Amino acid sequence: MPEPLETKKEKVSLVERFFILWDRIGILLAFIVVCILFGILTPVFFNPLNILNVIRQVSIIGVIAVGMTFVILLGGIDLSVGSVVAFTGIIAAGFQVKWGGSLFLSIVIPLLIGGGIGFLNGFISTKGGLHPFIVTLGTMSIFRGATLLVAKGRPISGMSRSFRFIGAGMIGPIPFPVILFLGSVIIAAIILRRTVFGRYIYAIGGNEEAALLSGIRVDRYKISAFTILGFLSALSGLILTSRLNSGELVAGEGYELDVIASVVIGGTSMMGGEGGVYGTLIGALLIGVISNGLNLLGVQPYWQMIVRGSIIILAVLMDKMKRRFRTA
Amino acid sequence: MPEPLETKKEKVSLVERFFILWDRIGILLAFIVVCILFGILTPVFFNPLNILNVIRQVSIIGVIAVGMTFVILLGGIDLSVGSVVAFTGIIAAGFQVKWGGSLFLSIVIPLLIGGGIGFLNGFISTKGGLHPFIVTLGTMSIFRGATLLVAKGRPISGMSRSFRFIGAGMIGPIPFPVILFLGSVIIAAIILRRTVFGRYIYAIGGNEEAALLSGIRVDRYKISAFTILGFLSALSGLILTSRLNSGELVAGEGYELDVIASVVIGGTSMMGGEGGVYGTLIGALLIGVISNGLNLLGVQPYWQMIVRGSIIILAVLMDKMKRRFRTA
Amino acid sequence: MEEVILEFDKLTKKFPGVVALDEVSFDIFRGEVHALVGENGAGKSTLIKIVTGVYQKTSGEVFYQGKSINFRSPHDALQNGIAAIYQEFNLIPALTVAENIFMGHHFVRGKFVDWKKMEEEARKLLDFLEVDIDVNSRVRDLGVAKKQVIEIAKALSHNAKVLIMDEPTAALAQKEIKTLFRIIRFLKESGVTIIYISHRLEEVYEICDRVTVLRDGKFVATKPVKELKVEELIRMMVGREVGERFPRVSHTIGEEVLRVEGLTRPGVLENINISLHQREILGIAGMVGSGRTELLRAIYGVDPWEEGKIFIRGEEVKITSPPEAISLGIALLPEERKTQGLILLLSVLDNLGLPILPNIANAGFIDEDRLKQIGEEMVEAMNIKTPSLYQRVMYLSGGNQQKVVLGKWFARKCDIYLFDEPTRGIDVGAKVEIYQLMNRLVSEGAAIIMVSSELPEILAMSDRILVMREGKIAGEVNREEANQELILNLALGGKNHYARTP
Amino acid sequence: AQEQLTIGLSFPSLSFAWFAFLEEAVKEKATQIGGIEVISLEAEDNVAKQISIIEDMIIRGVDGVLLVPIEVEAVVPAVEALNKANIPVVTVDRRIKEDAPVEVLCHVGADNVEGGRRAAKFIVDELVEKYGEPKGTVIELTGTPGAGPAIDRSAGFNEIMEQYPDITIKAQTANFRRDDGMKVMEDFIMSTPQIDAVFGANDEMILGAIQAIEASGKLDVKEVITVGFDALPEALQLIEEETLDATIEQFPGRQASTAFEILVKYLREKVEPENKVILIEPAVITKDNLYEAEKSIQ
Ligand SMILES: Nc1ncnc2c1ncn2[C@@H]1O[C@H](COP(=O)(O)OP(=O)(O)OP(=O)(O)O)[C@@H](O)[C@H]1O
Ligand SMILES: Nc1ncnc2c1ncn2[C@@H]1O[C@H](COP(=O)(O)OP(=O)(O)OP(=O)(O)O)[C@@H](O)[C@H]1O
Ligand SMILES: [Mg+2]
Ligand SMILES: [Mg+2]
Repeated sequence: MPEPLETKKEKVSLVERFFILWDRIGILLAFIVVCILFGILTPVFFNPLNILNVIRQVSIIGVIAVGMTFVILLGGIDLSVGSVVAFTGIIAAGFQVKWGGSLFLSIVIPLLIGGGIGFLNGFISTKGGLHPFIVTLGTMSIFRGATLLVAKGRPISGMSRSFRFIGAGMIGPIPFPVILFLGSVIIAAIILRRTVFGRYIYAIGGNEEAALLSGIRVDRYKISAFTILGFLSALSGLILTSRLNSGELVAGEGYELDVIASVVIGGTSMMGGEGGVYGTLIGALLIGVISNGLNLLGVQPYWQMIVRGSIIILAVLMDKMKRRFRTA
Repeated sequence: MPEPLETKKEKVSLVERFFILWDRIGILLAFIVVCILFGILTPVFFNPLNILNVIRQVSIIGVIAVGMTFVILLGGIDLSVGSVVAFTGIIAAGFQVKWGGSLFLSIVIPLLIGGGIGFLNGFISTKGGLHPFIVTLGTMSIFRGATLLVAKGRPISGMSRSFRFIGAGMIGPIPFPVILFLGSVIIAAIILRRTVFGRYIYAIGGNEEAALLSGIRVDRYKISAFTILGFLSALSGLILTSRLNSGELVAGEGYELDVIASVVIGGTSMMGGEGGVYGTLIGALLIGVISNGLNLLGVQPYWQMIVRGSIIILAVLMDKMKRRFRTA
Repeated sequence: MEEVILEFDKLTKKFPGVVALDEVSFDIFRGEVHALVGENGAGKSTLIKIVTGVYQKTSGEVFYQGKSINFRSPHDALQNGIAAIYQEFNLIPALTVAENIFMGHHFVRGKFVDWKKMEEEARKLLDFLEVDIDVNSRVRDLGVAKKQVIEIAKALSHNAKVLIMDEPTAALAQKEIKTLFRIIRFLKESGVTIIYISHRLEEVYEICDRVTVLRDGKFVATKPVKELKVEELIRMMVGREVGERFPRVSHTIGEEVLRVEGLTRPGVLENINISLHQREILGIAGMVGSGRTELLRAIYGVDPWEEGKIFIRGEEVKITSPPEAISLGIALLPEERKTQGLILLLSVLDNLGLPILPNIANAGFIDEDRLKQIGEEMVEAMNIKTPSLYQRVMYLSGGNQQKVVLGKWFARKCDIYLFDEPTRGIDVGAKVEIYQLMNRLVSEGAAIIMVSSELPEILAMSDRILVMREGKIAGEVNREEANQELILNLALGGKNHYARTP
Repeated sequence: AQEQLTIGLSFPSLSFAWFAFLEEAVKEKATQIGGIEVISLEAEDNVAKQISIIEDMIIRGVDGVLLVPIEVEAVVPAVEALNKANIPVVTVDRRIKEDAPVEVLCHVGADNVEGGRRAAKFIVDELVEKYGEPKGTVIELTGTPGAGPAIDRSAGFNEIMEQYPDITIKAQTANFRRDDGMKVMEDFIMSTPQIDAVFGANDEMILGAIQAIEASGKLDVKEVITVGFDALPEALQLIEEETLDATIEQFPGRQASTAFEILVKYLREKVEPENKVILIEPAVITKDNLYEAEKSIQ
């Protein structure tokens, strides 16, 4: 999406800026409404502690969703993220506990592996001409199996104090995962909006053939996007493993749906070419807030599922409505 | 996909027919190779009993995949199928066991509900202008919750003899679910290839705007496709409930992935407009055969995951390769 | 007294930031061929899309056969006997020609599609249009011209009372246009009303009875064609005097920059030899499907070819992808703007910047000011009508979109430009500007290959003309000796030019 | 008047009936005692989600937490947080890792490893009865790979079985699901000529397997030794009908209500439990001792 905010470079008032943002991040309105509702129903919701709490909870999915934004903008998809979380988590735990690795190794190696798996996904799907759905369905299964194999079917626990900082540490009052998450959102936003790489992601997602004819090395960018996603999935794996103080075998199962949902709720088109990472931030927060709010309210499990599903649909509908009113 | 088979209407020899089929159903070659491999590794694989066994196992996913073919051909997607399976299964079981319903009611009402949920998915996504991914993500959650609510957290078991025929009955040597599955494949194939409805599905999936400008009432067809899918998901729910002799709460969890995979492996494009239901048949069989073969071989669970993922990727790659050779 | 079939009364259509139609009032008689002309972005396509229910009007009225209408969808319009050929293709690439022609009203027997009947009828229609297209081939395998013919057949298949044609000839060559006109006359005889939009004013004079001029969304005038001189018509459209239609400046040809030797792609291209020099415009003429597009794509590395050699500035090169071609200083302007030329979702600025981004970036970061400056220059130079640089190109009029595709490559300096139908859909005034830009490129040392189906353009702008036929170079004509007959003769080869060697 | 209490109950998933019983037992107990609001939240079998739920409970300010951990180790950070917030926690069914540096008021549970052992012993005894010696082919349907109970039950089961070299174990996962249990069993029936016994690491899987056996026309359910786990009403019903031979009962209701009582007592009367760990012995339920089962069909 073109970014009127930055590119116009004319002075815009704060109010205007807000409205531009509002427009760009469609779901914002719905998000605010949901928050206000929860705030009314259960005052503790707006407690700063709770707010940090929610963002921290969201960060595990959120970090991956940032990477998924790149891939979906390209018109792709990645189902293997959950398996990458588990696999890199186990590797990190392994280096921490079993293979006597240093803090450095148990962070760097999982990140490299994550990036490597992402690269593989991108490489097979572009060079083999396969839809990433199939390729990542395959790697999803492969790396879930690999996780169990490496761990010999048992979780690996007992991380070092320093490693635990990644998921459980605080910088001042702010949990470290929150910093990682928001940091990756900001970096991704800058990449998408200000760099050639980012612009080409939009171009390829918008019309691959035209992008190719314009001289863009489409394959290279696609592979890069998958690599970024793999890397961020590994980062999420580190956060999770560190938070749980344990490399879990079932970690990340079903994450792909939550992650893709965050991106799509945030307004990025499944067809590619449209959207952005701020939307993803709101999308991920919305999902997190719904579940947090319902927990605070003590809504019964069955009803939680029903309410959650309904809020998601209503929220995106509201976004659409708003747009309709505006253009009318 | 245009159907040279039908349209040419000249006499074609059996051999030619086979090659045409081969070409249309790309994955066929890979499927045959996988089957032969398993046949060599474990002779019992080609036992007619085992073959019927596999098809029967596949039929639960397969029936849904037939419906999903319509939706994916339109460029849509449906994540709620698993929840529909569970919900309609519980309703059927409820009518069988608790609410003293007749065989008739416990079949017809779930089918109507399934169709209704499908209609709802289609209606909200077309009229609300929302991507079906989000809408069905919502209904997936809603009807999973509704299932638990209706069943109060317990499976409902103890079906009548006649109801059990749906999933466990035999007609001659052929299990009834197999007949339902293959029957729905054939009907769907006829609809897709020979009726106006089917042709419009391809047209809309191929270029929605063009279809609209050609005077096709796009929304109507989209809603119908979702309704068909909902109906077939309910049929699958009936088969499963009948086979298990129990309405299960976790029934259908994760089915969406297997179902979509069957369709996509079968060569239907995620972008819509290209593919067909025979491909889906092969895709579903391939997935079923892999798991059956690995079980027969007694491959360990961890390795199964790794091998299954690899075979899926290799199979679709092989399909691509074959096409490359042919056009070269 | 003529009977009015369609009447527009203060018809207004507003898009965010744009008034596309501003209280337009005029009427159309039953059985006439009514031309609708105006600059790019004047509102022609918008007007017809309101008639067919694609857009909803903002205010005003449309009367059809005396009744006020407000169709909600093209379906309604078709039901009421109004069919249209839209400016952009609306075909389903994966389906066959026959199916595309009868899309939306398949023949059925009982519950099932009657393929045989449909193919037969499709074949009849195509015969009527005098083209040889296999009704069972898929639309995606066809070139632009054939697609255009399919669109025409599709519109004819409805037996409509009112047939609207938005630039039906933009992609057609002489021969097909002749056939089209014959058909239009035939339809007119049988009482069909035709609304005809075109930027080729000769056509308006040849086929139309009355002409309505729009400018900036406003009605200018409706006149019988006979009472209107071309100069006057152009002045009404553009609002000013347009100088020479083909402003050519002569330039001294330099050394050879591109040589193609024996390029062959079985069934498509056969033994092509080309030599292109600095400061030269090489025109390529030919009939539909003669392989001109394929030739440009082969040079650019999009499609693979089997035999032959390509030399750039004397050195043999192997180009296997567009990025490689670009790094060698070659640019291609593809023939289909919507699918090959533009990223519709992106803004005008982003599209214009696409090929040049790496050149104006520091460490990967885009120099936004520089980009904006280039964008403004291009919009100015090409006279692109857009509310802002940040408007998505999907909301521009067809002609303005084409200008963006052109601007994309004008913005980036290349040595060799391959232009495939560069002025497709561009209005008279803007064409002149584009020719001037081409002149400037050439005078700065570039070389251009221009494929065009518009013979006057080829004749006026080229230094040399190659004529292609059935994938071969049928002949080369010098600028001095070139004329319509000679080129047509070469292109047709004296026999049925559609016959393709199997 | 009694102090009004809010107690949080966090457990893995409501999609499994076993937990539904557990939840029900807690709620019954709560009404029985009176003045207590129970907030029960399921974690959809997702460890990270369970931690989030406990965090949310802390924020909401519950007085005590009844916790059924999804995983022994991974839930430790959440318990740490509870300790920090001074909220007492009682673990039920599954124990958190023993040397973890956290305070748990009490653990009430059964031992999955022991349950696995007992199932194995039962099968061995039956095989001996059948053949006169411990031999034969036994199918083990294991739970979701990597899940805690799956690991423990299989570990206990195999610990015993390893002692008998003449018993062949063929294991495959059926993900704790009935449909997978049926499917995997169907494949075993194809590949394995002689099947003497089947152990399902939960009742769902064994119930599915029984459907497969019944439909096969090759094996007789009454002949094959079948053992499940969890003592669901359906399983008990089948034991009654002699289709299923045994299931392992871990008394979810007793566990839950005991744990709940301990927690409430501590909160209301500041009474610490006498034992930090209360283990309820898993029982092998067969037709002979059906009455021992909690949900037995009276
Ligand atoms: N969907 C839309 N949204 C916003 N603006 C639009 C839209 N469609 C057209 N416009 C604007 O309306 C004006 C009229 O466009 P229209 O397509 O009718 O022009 P035209 O006369 O057909 O031009 P051309 O000769 O280039 O095809 C243009 O300025 C165009 O940018
Ligand atoms: N992908 C393809 N598969 C099969 N045939 C093709 C394919 N692309 C083009 N052709 C055929 O190759 C021939 C050359 O087409 P091309 O588009 O190059 O012609 P052209 O001279 O540019 O004419 P125009 O663009 O005006 O149609 C045409 O007959 C076309 O149908
Ligand atoms: Mg137009
Ligand atoms: Mg061409």
